[in-house]
Amino acid sequence: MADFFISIQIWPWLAYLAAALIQITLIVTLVAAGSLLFIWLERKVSGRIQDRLGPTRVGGKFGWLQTLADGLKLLTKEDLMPEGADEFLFKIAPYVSFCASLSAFMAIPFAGGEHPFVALHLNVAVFFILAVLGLEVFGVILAGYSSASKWSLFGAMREAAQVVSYEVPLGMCAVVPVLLAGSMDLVVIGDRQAGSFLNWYIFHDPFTFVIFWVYFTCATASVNRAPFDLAEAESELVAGFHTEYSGLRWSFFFMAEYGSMLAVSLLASILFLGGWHGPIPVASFLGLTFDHGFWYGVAGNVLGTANIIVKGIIGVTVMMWVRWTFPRLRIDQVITTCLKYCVPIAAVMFLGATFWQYKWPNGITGGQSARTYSVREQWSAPAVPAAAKPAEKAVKIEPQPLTTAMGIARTE
Amino acid sequence: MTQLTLASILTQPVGVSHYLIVGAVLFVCGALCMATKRNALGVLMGIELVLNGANLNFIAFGSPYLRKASETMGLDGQLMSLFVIVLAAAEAAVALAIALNFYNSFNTIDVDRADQLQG
Amino acid sequence: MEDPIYWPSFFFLLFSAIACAFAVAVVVTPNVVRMAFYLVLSLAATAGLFFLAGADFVGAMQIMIYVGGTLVLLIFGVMLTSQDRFISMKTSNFELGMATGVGVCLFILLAVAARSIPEWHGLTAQQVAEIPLEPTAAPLGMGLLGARVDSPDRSGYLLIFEIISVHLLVVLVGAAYLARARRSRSGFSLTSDG
Amino acid sequence: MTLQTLVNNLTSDTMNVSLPLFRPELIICATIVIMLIARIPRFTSWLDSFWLALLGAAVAFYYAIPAGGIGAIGDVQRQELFTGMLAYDSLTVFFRLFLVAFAFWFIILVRLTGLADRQDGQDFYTLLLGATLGMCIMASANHLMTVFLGIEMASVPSYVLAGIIKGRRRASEAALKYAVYGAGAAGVMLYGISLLAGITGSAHLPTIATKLAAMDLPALVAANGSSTLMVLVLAGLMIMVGLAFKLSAVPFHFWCPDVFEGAPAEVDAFLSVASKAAAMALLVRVAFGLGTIAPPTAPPIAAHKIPAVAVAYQQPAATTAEAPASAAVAAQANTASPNINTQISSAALAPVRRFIVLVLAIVAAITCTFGNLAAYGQTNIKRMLAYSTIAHAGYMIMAVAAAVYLAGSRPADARDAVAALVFYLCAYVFMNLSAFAVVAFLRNTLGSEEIADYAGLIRSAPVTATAFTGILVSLIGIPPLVGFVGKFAIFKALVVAGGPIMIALLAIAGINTAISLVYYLNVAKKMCIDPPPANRGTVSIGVMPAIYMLIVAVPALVYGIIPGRILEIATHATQQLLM
Repeated sequence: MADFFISIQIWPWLAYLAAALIQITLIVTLVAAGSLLFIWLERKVSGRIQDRLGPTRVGGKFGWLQTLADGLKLLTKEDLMPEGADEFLFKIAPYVSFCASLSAFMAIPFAGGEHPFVALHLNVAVFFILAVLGLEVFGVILAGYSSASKWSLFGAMREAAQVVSYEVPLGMCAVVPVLLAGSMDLVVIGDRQAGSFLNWYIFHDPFTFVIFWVYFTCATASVNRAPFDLAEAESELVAGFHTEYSGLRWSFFFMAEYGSMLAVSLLASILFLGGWHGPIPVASFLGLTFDHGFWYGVAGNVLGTANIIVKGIIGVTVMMWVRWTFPRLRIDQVITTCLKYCVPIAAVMFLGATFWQYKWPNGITGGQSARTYSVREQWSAPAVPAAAKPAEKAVKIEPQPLTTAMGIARTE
Repeated sequence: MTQLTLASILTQPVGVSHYLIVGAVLFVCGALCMATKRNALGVLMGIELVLNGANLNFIAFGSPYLRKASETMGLDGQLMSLFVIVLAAAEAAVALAIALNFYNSFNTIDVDRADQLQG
Repeated sequence: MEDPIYWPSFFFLLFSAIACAFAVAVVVTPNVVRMAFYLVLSLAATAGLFFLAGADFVGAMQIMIYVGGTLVLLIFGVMLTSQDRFISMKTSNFELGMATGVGVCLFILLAVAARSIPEWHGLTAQQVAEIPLEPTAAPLGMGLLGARVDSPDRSGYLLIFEIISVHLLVVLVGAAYLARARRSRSGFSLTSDG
Repeated sequence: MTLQTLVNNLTSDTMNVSLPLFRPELIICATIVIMLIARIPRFTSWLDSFWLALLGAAVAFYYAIPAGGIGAIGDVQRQELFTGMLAYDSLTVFFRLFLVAFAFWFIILVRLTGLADRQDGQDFYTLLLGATLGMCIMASANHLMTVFLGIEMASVPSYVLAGIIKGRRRASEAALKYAVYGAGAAGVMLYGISLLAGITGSAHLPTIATKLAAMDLPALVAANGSSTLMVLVLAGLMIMVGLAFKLSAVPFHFWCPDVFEGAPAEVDAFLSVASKAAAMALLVRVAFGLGTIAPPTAPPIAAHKIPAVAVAYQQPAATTAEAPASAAVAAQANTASPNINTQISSAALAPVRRFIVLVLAIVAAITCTFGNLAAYGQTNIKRMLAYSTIAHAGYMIMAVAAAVYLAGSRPADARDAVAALVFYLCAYVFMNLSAFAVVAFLRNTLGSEEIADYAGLIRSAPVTATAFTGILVSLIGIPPLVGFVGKFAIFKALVVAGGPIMIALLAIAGINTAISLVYYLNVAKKMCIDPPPANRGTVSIGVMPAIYMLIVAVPALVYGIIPGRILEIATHATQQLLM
């Protein structure tokens, strides 16, 4: 986007700033509007599951303004802080959580192609997102510790143990699509799954099918959702780490939670569910690709963005469904699930997927041969003398150091 | 030496030496932490800072963007810092287990109270 | 249009200021949890510096393993061992002063050394722009498997990559041993504790 | 070179050269994993993991023996394994045999004393083998990363070993001190490594040496106040901090007495022998790696070093107009590689050697003197032996100083100096392993580790007391025992080296030997002359422990009288050290 601003002849720094501001606005809006929607959705889903209607009064038929009304109520609430709390940490904790959850969206692409819709096109986006989402735990820990309440502290301790454990299987699961695509760039991973839904990595082979569910379980645990919501287990710990929070600070934790739910769902849909590619390649039928022209591509990308957001919402809805269906696990069961089930299953499936990729690199349908992009092939290209080899060949793995990606380097 | 002025830093790319100075700050802070903190976990945090100072050096020496045409460490820098991160994690895990063990015996984590053995 | 400010340097200053300021804060604060929090910020800013130097994979790993793993572990330890609500242990002023003196001397030495070697000074913006962009993750992966695509004459890291897994296994066994509940030993007499 | 050839070379090099020569370490790794897996089906309930560990060590020892048997250590060809990460030469082979054999005997010891019983044995052996693995890597390190990795791999399990007795206050304190100081020293060392690697642009020790030689150091020294020199000195000193910690050299010795007192005596034996031997080997590697040009490697590896300018990966860069710095750098590194360019004389490295010798000499002199003086007032036998360990480290560092001093001018004599060190280490095994074994056995029967409680031991346990007295005499270095031969070899190396520094070291070593007489003989006197306390019952360490003690202690006498065999091995072991 910055290139576009530069092309209309303004100062580079202003161009970058403008591009950054637009992207920030879009992301913040998405997360904020998203959590408004999700809170409403959660109430509706839980209501239906419990055989009641959920909110109906505020804002017409579906009660869709209920969350906004709640938000206003939260804003007007008194900001309480327990006596004996560590003031600085208590105040900063919600923002830490919120920032971590929001930063993950920086690197999530919403559409691919030549001009991907992504704020920060990173070479190592998969691990960047997992890493940044992992930072959310600090907010929880600090909140729990600084509240000077034993319930909060218990919640924080559980959270720390849980998140550190679940990061291991989560990473192992995320490695599988990386392996299949031969890149850690989410744009590349998403675009490898173009075409029909048969090309999605979840259907690549039986191992990836299993590992998708492992990923979903671990992701649910890592964002602290039921049945893994031990940090806030309201039946035992009052409200866990946010027992002592009220008003706006409390709502920041809430937004962080819904933000990271959406983030892991989006990540799941990029890694396994084809990302911005629909089950049927409608966009390419209509000719909405960058091959036909810039604006055609943009139109296709807008379609893709809608696609991936729908997938993300579906993922979040499933998490809600799970929350209101399953009983909460005990802390030892949570750790057992991670160490005795998720890790071994993920490890075996990883090996299996590796083997499958080695044996049948074209996938189960054979339909991926045209798009297969394996590191192996690229690296072991036949020996061509240095000069004769076309230059584009080796640069295929999009080099994208952050300096340019952040839009701050190289005044071209 | 004139390059140290703020204006010149803002208009020119930084070099290895700037990174080294940041690394030196981290190193010295870590060393101070190790020397002055009485909490065993505080000492461990000091060690993490020292390791990070070294890591920053490795990254700076390996980066092609930061120094004149003389030889960089190439990928050696990144690879070594990667391993250092992993080794630091392993070391922290063991040190933490030992610290908890110490706490179980002494009911404190104050290293100055570790005076059963006169060095 | 000409841009007077070189932005990567601006971000370098920003990140390094955060890293250094919080590193100093780690030393100064007596509260252990705050120390950990400042350390998190300092190390995260260091990861930002890694990104700026073109080491994006290492930066991501720094956040993931160091900040997200090691430091959570440390804070976990702090919480397990805190008897008082907010443990803070103050060092004596004399000790702190002396250590600071030595530390400042050391820093000056290191800083002078860093500044005085001409090869370590930066390039011009023009030269930086001319350096071809190269991906980092794939060559790093090849390096871990032993093939150095950046310069074939250098050593590959296959051995370390593999043997470090054995090391991690041993270390985990050791940590698990220490963390396990104590049991009485039979037939093993020890001197009494003083 | 294209990527294909690069990968092919790597594969053939790894499969045909590196892995076969790395077999002992691989077997140790396999043993660790098997011990872990054996626990899952409760296999260990009917098979003690002791046997697994012992078998693993024995097999590793078998594979560590070079093709022509132990006597043929000298025939081993110097090679670089894993593309330069490890050096494989006669010294590597020797230290591998040494460490694995020590692990073997040590496993039997902990079994006999009951430290590693059926339930916890598996963890203990895992940690022990893991540390041994790290020490093997230390002994063959050829790259700054392997230096650091080896130290970490050897240290971190040792921290746990020091605190292996849970719930005992002193043990947990020892472990905490060891871990905190150890990690701090490693951090400082890493910072030094980063500076050294940064200024030379490489982390491969022989390449660093050639780079240093190319820097024209004598001119820099003459210029006086060069900043490059300052960085080098800083880096060298910081690396020395890490090494000194592992060597328990003054001023980084303070952990040693505390850890030795807090940890069980068996673990002390491990720390004082294996850990020290590995640290000595690493010191030799680093000092010789930086101070001399590495001798040429055997052909199989050299053949792989095909000159290469552009790799497939760099082709786009190479084809574009601006000549990429990295390709030029690669070419430059290639020509500077020691295999191609051996004519760089090691005279250019004289300043490096001078620096190393100076640092080592000062450290050695202080370490030796301090260890001996501090050992005086000790009442706890483990503390006393800890200070004795420090003092012995001083003697051994002297040998390294002499070797580096001689390395430039008289390679043969330098080799002899290292051979003296190797012999000393061999003697040291017999002395220290048996000393700590006796302490452990006596602790099990007497329930005490105080020197005062050993009074009159000769009457209730004559064999043990006699053996212990013999070991103490050997530690002093009095003739018919092996300690004398070792000390004599080192003194001889110092004399051969000549020069004021070496002669001063010789004098200090001589005075120290005289000092050490007192505190060793004090213990002997307590045991043999003082009357036993009235209330002591029978003191019997048991039959198996007695046999074990004799097996490890008797060689101290035998090899003292006929040292030829070990001397021969030591000479062979150091054969390929210099050009």
